[in-house]
Amino acid sequence: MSVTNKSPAVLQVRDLACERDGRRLFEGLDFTLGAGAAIQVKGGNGAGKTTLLRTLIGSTSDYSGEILWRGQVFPQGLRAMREALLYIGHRGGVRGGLTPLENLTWYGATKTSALEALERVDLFGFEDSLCNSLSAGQNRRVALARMFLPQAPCLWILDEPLTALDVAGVAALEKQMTTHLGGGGSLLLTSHQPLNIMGLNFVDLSDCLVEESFSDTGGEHVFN
Amino acid sequence: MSVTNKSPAVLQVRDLACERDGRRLFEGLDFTLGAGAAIQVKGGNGAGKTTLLRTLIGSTSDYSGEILWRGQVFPQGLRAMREALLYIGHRGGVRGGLTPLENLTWYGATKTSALEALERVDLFGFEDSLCNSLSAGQNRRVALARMFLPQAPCLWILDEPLTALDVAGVAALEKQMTTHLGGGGSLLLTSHQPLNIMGLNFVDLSDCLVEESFSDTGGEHVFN
Amino acid sequence: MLLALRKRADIANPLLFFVTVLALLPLGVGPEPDLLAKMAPGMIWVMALLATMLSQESLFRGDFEDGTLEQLALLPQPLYFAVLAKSLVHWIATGLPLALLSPLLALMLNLPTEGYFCLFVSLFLGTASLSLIGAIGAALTVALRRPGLLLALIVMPLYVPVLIFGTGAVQAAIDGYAYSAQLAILAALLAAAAALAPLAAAGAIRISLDN
Amino acid sequence: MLLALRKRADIANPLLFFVTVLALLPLGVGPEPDLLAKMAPGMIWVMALLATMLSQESLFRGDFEDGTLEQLALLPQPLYFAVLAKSLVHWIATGLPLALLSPLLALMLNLPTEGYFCLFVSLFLGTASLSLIGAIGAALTVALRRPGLLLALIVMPLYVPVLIFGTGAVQAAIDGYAYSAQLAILAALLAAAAALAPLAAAGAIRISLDN
Amino acid sequence: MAWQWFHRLGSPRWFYQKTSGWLPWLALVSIVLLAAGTVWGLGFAPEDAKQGNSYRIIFIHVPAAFLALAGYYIMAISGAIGLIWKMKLSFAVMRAAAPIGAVLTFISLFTGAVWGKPTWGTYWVWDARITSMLILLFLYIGVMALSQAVSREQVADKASALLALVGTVNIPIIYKSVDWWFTLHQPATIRLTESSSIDPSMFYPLLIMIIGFYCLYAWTLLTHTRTLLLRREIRTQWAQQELAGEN
Amino acid sequence: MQFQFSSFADFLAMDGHGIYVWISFAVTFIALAAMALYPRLARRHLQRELLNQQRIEQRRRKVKAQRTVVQENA
Ligand code: HEM
Ligand SMILES: Nc1ncnc2c1ncn2[C@@H]1O[C@H](COP(=O)(O)OP(=O)(O)OP(=O)(O)O)[C@@H](O)[C@H]1O
Ligand SMILES: Nc1ncnc2c1ncn2[C@@H]1O[C@H](COP(=O)(O)OP(=O)(O)OP(=O)(O)O)[C@@H](O)[C@H]1O
Ligand SMILES: [Mg+2]
Ligand SMILES: [Mg+2]
Repeated sequence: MSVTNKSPAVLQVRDLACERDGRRLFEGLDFTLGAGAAIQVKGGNGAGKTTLLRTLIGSTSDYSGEILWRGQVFPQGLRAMREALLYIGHRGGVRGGLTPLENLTWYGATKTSALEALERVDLFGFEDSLCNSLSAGQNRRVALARMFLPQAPCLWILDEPLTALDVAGVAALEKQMTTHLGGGGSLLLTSHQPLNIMGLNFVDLSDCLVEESFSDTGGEHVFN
Repeated sequence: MSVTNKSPAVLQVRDLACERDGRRLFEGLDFTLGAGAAIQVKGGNGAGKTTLLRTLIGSTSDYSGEILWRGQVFPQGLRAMREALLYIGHRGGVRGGLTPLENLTWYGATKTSALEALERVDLFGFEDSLCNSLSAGQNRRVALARMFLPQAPCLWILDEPLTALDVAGVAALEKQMTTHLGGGGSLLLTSHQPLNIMGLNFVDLSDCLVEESFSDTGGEHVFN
Repeated sequence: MLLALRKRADIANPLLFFVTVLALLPLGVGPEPDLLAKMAPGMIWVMALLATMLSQESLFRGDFEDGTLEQLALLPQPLYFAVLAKSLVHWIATGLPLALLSPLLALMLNLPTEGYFCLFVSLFLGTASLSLIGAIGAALTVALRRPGLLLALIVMPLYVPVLIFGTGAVQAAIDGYAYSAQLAILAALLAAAAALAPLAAAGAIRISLDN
Repeated sequence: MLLALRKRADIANPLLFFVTVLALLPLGVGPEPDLLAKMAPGMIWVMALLATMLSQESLFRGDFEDGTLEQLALLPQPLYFAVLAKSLVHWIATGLPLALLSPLLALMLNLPTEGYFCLFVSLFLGTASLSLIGAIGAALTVALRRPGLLLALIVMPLYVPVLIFGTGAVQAAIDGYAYSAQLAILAALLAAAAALAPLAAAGAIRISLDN
Repeated sequence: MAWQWFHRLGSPRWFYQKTSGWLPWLALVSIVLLAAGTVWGLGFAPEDAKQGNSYRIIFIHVPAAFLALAGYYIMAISGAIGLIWKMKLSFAVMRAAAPIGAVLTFISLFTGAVWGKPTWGTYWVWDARITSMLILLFLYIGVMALSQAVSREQVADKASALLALVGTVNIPIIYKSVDWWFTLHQPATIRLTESSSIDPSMFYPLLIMIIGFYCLYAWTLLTHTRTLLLRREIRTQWAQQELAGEN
Repeated sequence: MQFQFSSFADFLAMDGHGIYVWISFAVTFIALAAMALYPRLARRHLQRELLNQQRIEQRRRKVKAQRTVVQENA
């Protein structure tokens, strides 16, 4: 129940509950994400993972409970958190009418750093083709290339980043995530595949469905 | 080189080559898919898996080489093959404005069989919500429910069916695929995840890129 | 295919569009009844054309985006009938209500009463052709990311004959001439469009899908 | 944001649409120069309105579908400026060329020469307001699957004041009266729209995204 | 034998190399004809009794109008050949014909409009011929816009060929209906002078100009097609050699 | 056949119709010339593009070679 202050809490969630269409997706959700820590949100299809992430980034204000960014409650803390946020959702935020290079510069990258990031996601040689004509996995890689830019924000929230990626892509991503965590960044992601990241913690949404049993599911998780 | 006639060849591919944007994706591709056989097409992102599948179902006529359906060359054989085809691509063919039930009946299913199929992909209780408001994995499940309809066609061509599915969903799918194969059906799919299906064969597109070395990559693969 | 009809909004929207734009016209042109009456057939027709075209943009778009169009193209049955059915539904949702509403609009724009019946029949026949012809344009532009006004550019010239004979018929009726010839031509155009347009549109869909 | 300008087709299309529809009008109404001249200001304005509205449908749609709109909304900067920039680009791509082209159209429709300058200025000011106002509608309908005519319904009534003062100015100019009052009102409308419309559109975007 | 020829014609490389020889001659002939026709028409043909000197515009107006129409059929036919026999070359011809046709249509519209001022007192009248010409321009532009909007070349080819074909069906209908629409509303107060009544002294320069325009059209179509072919075959050896060999 | 105008000024004026005739001819020939010259420009552009492409290709090959060397060393 008490936060071990090894590292400062970055994002805290207290007694969060969401419902959609009158159906409770999860409730009594408590966890704390520290600097340098990673959490994988688990749960079957339709468990509410995407809903949770979208709630955390402030895209939905349709929840009960508290979300805190560095101790500041939402929505006051929202602005500060957005400045430190990198969110990549189901839809990658890649414009089909632009080239990968243009897509990255649209996100504020300089040309050299964008080229370097593209090279690191193995899109060298495709930087000038339209994203429309790239394959599903290549498009995903363009979206994920934002993680490879220098000065990436400190909180990464990723919704199923591994979709459509091949084995080499997954490995490269895991490596980059580990680097990010090592540099004091935080990571919150969903995935149906197991991830090979040191010190990964789990939040399972199926534990937070207090429909039949009314017992609390065991206090607060703190991940540092 | 000679086809072992344990079971009749259903789909044959001879010396197939595709290029996009002037880049050779693969060439000299040879394989035979028999009844009751399954092939997983492998290859990294952008290797040309989707392109291969779309060529096989006749959506693109932009290839060189031969494709045969039960011994009949394309495009003559195309019509017959379409009658026996179930194709589910990256985009699932699920209408967001309809409910899962309506989606399935649109594909010609009766109401009872559609309900049963939906139950088997664990969408019981969602049959009357709009697909727009379902989660990514649930939408995928609606698309895949077509595999659970009675009188499913005999050739299944699936492009990354496992995307967005949770572990239970993958297991259910594998079981259904095995049943299908046991009934004499054929299966051609792509996936970046390993699949647990008896007697699965592989075609690797990265072997078929004869760019540096001009050697043939080793005769014909026959999968029965 | 008839699921499109489920949405009542789809029917009401073109109608409302039609009425709003026609209501704007007097605002733009000025309220003189004579002037309005002279313009009426032409204006009603041009607006019918715009309403058809605008609503047609999304004819195949949704199906394309969720992959159902691809599935349709994979069916062993020819695409011809699917397109024909889609156009029919589109007409029932757009052109037919416009035709039914036309007397009211004619009233609003001071059209002489002789023109009412002819306006109705010509719209009835003409909008069906428009739906069919427009399907070609919709099929050609379905895979584009920003079809916007390109569809208009493609389809407008193809609409011209229908427009000319449609307004011609109404004008003749107002002036007291026989107008059966024009209506017959409209019917002939419709027959030709029903035979050929779905064919062209089906071809266009296959081309659009092959990217 | 100015990447939108990269595509030349995006600029050419509204222009072409403008010209095409205006070419259809005489086909519908008949070629008499006097009649055409009387309708001209109203018609040009109504068409400007339609062209703006139609091209606006895709203003946020592409961004919404590929998720960039969501990313924009996540930026710490207020959405206001993004919307303002988008509207500006849209106006440069649509309204401005229309205004520049207006003398040619006026010529084709036999508008008296006194009206040319006023037509140009009023279109110049008015289309900018239209772009800004339309952004609200586009933002509201972005999450819908078939916005088509719904957008028209939402936006049309908001366009009415611009239309009235725009055509009023041109009419006054043709009739030889002073038209600076109308132009001043148009300018005032533009100022108000620039201040308020992006605000409303930004709110609408957040609502649309929160589904 | 015939088939072999047909297929060889479909080969871009063969076409490219075959046509290189014709180009200078075509260019020469068209320049000579156009220069002769222009000088004759502007300076030496007699003045028209009714229209005065403004009629001299006919020497460019009519040839341009002829070719604008003919160009559309050339475009549509080559598009159809491309669709049926899947010939790369004829798609290239179609794509090349669209802008050329649009320019010729524009010329005929522009010269017609300018001619209208002295003869009819106005630049623009919604006359049947003029209107149908305007719509022809839109058809051309539609084909061009569509082919530019589609990103993959093969798809763009087929899509614009289909549109061109559909447009062909429509052209006669438009022509007829516009004609008919005009005469219905008001009697034709403006008559284009009949070409049969034209005096030989005006007819010969006109004929020279028409032939000159045809030659120029052929030459332009060839050069545009050749450039398009080079662009498409840029990855092949022969195209790179051709490109390098220039200048 | 003879020259129809008494002076060059007359030739230019053409009884007041000169402006129409000359504008028509000028616009026509400008348009035709642009149309005729366009392929030349396009070709020049293509040549430049080709050179660029070849340069990129070379760079790509170099990077690939470097990478395989690194992999073999590792
Ligand atoms: C924008 C205005 C105009 C357009 C678009 C236009 C269009 C055309 C077209 C398409 C043709 C060729 C018809 C055919 O192939 O049979 C033509 C021929 C002709 N035009 Fe025009 N025209 C215009 C204005 C004028 C004017 C103002 C005059 C002179 C009073 C004129 C005189 C002629 C003549 C004499 C011919 C030759 C007729 C023949 O040989 O059949 N045109 N025009
Ligand atoms: N329409 C197109 N135009 C141009 N190039 C294309 C087009 N479609 C595909 N390509 C190219 O073909 C290559 C193969 O694409 P494809 O979608 O077949 O890959 P894939 O093997 O399915 O990859 P993934 O695992 O990412 O789905 C890509 O590099 C892409 O750039
Ligand atoms: N806009 C909405 N309207 C109504 N219900 C919704 C809406 N969005 C989501 N839901 C419901 O909320 C549930 C959770 O959806 P969510 O997308 O969060 O699932 P998920 O855990 O991300 O699943 P997946 O693993 O498939 O991505 C779903 O059952 C869905 O029906
Ligand atoms: Mg999800
Ligand atoms: Mg793929």
